[in-house]
Amino acid sequence: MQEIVNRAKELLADGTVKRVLGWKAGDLPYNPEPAYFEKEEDFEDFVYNGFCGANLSKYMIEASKLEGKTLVFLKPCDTYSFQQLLKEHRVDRDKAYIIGVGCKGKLDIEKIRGLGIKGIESIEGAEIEDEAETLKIQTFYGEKTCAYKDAMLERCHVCKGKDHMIYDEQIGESKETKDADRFAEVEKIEAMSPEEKFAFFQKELSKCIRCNACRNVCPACSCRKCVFDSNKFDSSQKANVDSFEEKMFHIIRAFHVAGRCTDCGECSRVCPQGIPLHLFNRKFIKDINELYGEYQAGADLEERGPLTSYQFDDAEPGIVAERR
Amino acid sequence: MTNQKKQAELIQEISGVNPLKCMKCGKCSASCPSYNEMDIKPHQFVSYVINEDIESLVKSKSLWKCLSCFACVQRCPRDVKPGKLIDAARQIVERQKGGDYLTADEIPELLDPEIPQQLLVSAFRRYRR
Amino acid sequence: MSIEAKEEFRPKIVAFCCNWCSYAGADLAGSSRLSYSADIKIIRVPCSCRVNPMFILRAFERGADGVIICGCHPGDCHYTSGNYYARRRMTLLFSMLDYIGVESGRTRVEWVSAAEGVKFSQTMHEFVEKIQSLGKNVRLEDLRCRK
Amino acid sequence: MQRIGVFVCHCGTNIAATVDVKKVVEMALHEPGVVHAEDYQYMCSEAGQEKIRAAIQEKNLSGIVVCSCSPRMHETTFRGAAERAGLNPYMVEIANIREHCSWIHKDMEEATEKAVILMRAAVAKVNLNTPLKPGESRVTKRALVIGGGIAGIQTALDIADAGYPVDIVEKTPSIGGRMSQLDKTFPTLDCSACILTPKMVEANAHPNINIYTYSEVEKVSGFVGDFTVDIRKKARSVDMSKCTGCGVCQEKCPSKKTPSEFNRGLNNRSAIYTPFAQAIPNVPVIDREACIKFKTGKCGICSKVCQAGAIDYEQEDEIITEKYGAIVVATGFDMIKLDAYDEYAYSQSKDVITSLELERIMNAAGPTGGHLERLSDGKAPKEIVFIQCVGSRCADNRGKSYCSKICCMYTAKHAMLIRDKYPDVNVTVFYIDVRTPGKNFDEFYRRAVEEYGVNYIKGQVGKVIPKPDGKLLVQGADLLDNKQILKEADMVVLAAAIEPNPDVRKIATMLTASIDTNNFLTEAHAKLRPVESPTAGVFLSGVCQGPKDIPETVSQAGAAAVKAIGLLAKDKLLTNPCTAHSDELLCNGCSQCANVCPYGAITYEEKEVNDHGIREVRRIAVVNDALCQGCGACTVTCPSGAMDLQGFSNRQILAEVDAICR
Repeated sequence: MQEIVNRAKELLADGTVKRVLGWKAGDLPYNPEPAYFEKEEDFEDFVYNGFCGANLSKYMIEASKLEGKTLVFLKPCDTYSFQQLLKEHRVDRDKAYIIGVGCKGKLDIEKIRGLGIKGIESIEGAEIEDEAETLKIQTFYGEKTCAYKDAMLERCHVCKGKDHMIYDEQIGESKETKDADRFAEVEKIEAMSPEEKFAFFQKELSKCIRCNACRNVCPACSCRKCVFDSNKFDSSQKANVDSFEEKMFHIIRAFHVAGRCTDCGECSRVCPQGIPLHLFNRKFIKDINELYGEYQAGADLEERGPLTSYQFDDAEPGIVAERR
Repeated sequence: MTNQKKQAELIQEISGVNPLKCMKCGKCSASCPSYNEMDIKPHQFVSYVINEDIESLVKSKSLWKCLSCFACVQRCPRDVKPGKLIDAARQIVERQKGGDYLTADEIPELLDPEIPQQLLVSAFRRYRR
Repeated sequence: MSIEAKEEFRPKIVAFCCNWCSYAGADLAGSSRLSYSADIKIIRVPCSCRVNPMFILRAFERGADGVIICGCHPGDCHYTSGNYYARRRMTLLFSMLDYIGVESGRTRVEWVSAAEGVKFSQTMHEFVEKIQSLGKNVRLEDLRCRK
Repeated sequence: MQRIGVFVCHCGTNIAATVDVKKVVEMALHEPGVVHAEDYQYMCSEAGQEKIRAAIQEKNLSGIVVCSCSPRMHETTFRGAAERAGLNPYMVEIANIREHCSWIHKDMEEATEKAVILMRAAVAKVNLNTPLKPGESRVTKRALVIGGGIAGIQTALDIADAGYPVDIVEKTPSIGGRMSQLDKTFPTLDCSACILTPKMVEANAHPNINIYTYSEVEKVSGFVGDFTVDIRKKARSVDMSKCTGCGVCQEKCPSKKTPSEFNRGLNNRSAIYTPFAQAIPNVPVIDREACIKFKTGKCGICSKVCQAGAIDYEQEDEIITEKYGAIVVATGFDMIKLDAYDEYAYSQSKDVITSLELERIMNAAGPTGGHLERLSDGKAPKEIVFIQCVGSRCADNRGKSYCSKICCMYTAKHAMLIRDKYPDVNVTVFYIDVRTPGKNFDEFYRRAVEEYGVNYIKGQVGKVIPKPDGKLLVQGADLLDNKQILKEADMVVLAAAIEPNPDVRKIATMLTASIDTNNFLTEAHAKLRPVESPTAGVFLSGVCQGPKDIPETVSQAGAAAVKAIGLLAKDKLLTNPCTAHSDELLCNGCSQCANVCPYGAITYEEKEVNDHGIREVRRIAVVNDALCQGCGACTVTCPSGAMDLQGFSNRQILAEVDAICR
């Protein structure tokens, strides 16, 4: 982490960048938050550890409007989002100085809690320099340990790889953390009967409180004004009355980001209700890969997205019924 | 499903070839070094598979005359690969015979260091069940 | 058994037809007096690519039991490529609806040319039968909008 | 709130027999916004239209719904009636209660119920209609033809004859194109130059035609009726106004080692050259890459020998900017490269040639003076083999998936010409299928077999093996006799596939004209609009649209010219007002809409917007009304809903959905 801080200070001092976009420590040991750093003293709060899951790409939309360059730290998976935004002209490459930072898998506090570890005071082993395989957690009830792997975010188990898609310089090593099949969960649902599927999603989605955290954090969901907030479809946001409303919201949201979603997993990470929202996006990604060929949003700047291109012999919509 | 039909489908599955893509240009037969030895000619393989007459194909001389040089595979303008079809037919025969001549464990002992690794691997790949 | 259950089920079906092929195909079905169920109501759109997933979800929300989209055959689009985009969009949307447990028979895409009055009538006939067999759309209906 | 009138037509008994029209009228009056409703025997009649006019004026209606036959039938009629009454024609909606209701249902109750729902949907829609006005744009009465082959020449001549000025832009130093390289043409065997040269001369002399040779289109902006085009006139190094075309410079030029493009590299040309003797304009260019003066600064012989003083080493590229109302693309084709077809030994033996090379060899002005001889040793061949479909009809990535269309016929021509001139030469053609649809085409092919004794063998050749003695061993198969053939040949001619000129991709991008995976330009409709590009004002002529022979090319060239003339004859263009519009406060500028627009109607502008007090410059999608055809593909691609389609807006369609599901 010190190397990152030193380099950031250097770039601030020599005027290469006007500000730094990174993470600062939160009030608890496990909730760092995205923040700007403009002066050397600001860096006291700077952190980069296992809990810095937040994808900073989306903040670059606003940062692109500011004067001067912004230094932004991007993990390998974040760079896909940045590149996708670049493709859509939402961020300005000339306004960004990208330092690709290493990542050895990010942690999910809910997973730790799920292991029955409560009353957390401090956590050791989440620092990025450690090659620690286990986390040492001080709690009110004494010291607990858990394997780093068991505390990782779902998305890190299906990691896209160690390579940064776009950067000005790189600091730190990354680790391959993929140990699961990206589409296993989707396949499980696909195998269910219609009744089971409906029950599953009704249960999950009934938890939705329409707080819009998923929408606000999503780098693809970056419309100036969401259709659910405008009068263009008579669909202005309102309190949910029944289960269909969230379904509509989440289906349309997933549809609007289909072909653009990099599968960064931020939606599921931030959902306060723990809804596995990535299951919607991944269903579309799986269908796209199977029907129109492998496609990874944000992996390049040129290729047309799967929903803005076509082949003469694409599958017919009837394939949905046939596949069942 | 008749046995013949099943075998025709199996041939397509093993070879990964869609015989319907053939436009009957005959470049395979023109390229074949064993042409004169064959009773069923390379360009005819396709119609035997389409007509599900696998029995004749399997009984033909051609089955064992094909050298697997794959000149036809390389030159076929329609990606039909007659060489792969006949190879698949051979595999069906081998599979029907059943019984492994060798198991994988026995190989190391018999291994002649002169045999190229690739040959072994491809042989296993081809004749595994 | 309630009284409602004895009533014959009359599904509500929305058909989006592109102006150049399918709407004309429906006109031909009409002028050829090829009857199909009155449960089908057609909305004219310039092209199948004009159909927004929002329209389909809204129809279900408001109590439609089935939605069918008709456009020109691939390769024949008046706007050259509209139906290709529609095809991808609808495939993905239908797949998603199926994924969340909506019966896949409630949605359909059919390519009907201006000359295919018979096909139009037959398709509508089949689709109504399918919806009849699936019964009322209870999964996706917004209860507030039911009369 | 709108003031809506509903007019229900009986259509004699066509509607009234199954739909209770009185009931529809009664129900209409309950609908929001409806202030007037009536029925009549025939709404489309004079009297019916008069009723509509009267109601609009008396009740001050702001929108009307006509419940009648299909809008495809009478929408224009009723729009006209509304307009005459002073109502905007786009405030009219039709509820189709005939084709979609009365004609297909027998039960009166059922049909009436449906008619009411269709009426409701139309009322709900018209409630959200807004008056629309067709835009107008002016037409520049000048056409541009890109490409100076037979397609481009014919199109230019036809447009020019109709009285409109035309510019031809040709990349090479002369017009003439592929046809000028041909020796004879099928199926009549007349000499290509004899029929082409007069056309070239005519184009050159035509007062309405202006030819830019050695020039390329560099930039295109604007839209139908009003294109602005930058043309780069490459430096010729010869003053066109002074040159007399005497040819002395070419004769004296010491640099004579550049392969001649015109003769397909079979012989060499000088650094200062005209591609061929009948070139138009008959003014040479200096190939600066080959010229000794440009390479070393020394030489200058051409300047010394030029009596007219036309040589100008200082000349620079010139950019000409011109406005056009219509653009015709006629970029033509080339033969595919045969590098991937090593089995035919094209790169190994000089005696394996393409059919276009054979054209040059057979031509009296060609590298061998028209004598059929082997390029390796100059000997007369006794045995010639033709191989068909080299790179055509290929499913692999070595060749092209399509049939090149012209090869069967030109091969029959070549075979016939050879047998005619050299009866002692044996000619064998290996074919997959012989495709001869066309007037007198099959007869032509049969003559090759029956009268000239050309030996046709069904079966593709597998391999051509050059032998040490200079002969070529052709290994083929006769599928009909079921035997393999080994044939010794002195010369092998490959019917290589044709492909669109590689430059066409660049041009298509500039014109936002769509292009298929084979680089052929896409037509607006495969059957009904085959010479128009989906991009308004752009027309297609010749092989750039798909493989064609000369007669087909010439007829398509004429058709493209007619379409262009039809456009240029107009003073103004009325544009369909049902176009897409982007809400600048909602637009993300993400470019997705432009990706799906088949017409290239969407561009992006950096525009200052005032979003509730926040002033900032944003990248905003802007739709060009003249180009937009109103398909709506962009509206669904737009995630924020910024893009909407006038006349079929999101809210209008949703209102219809709601009305139907009510």
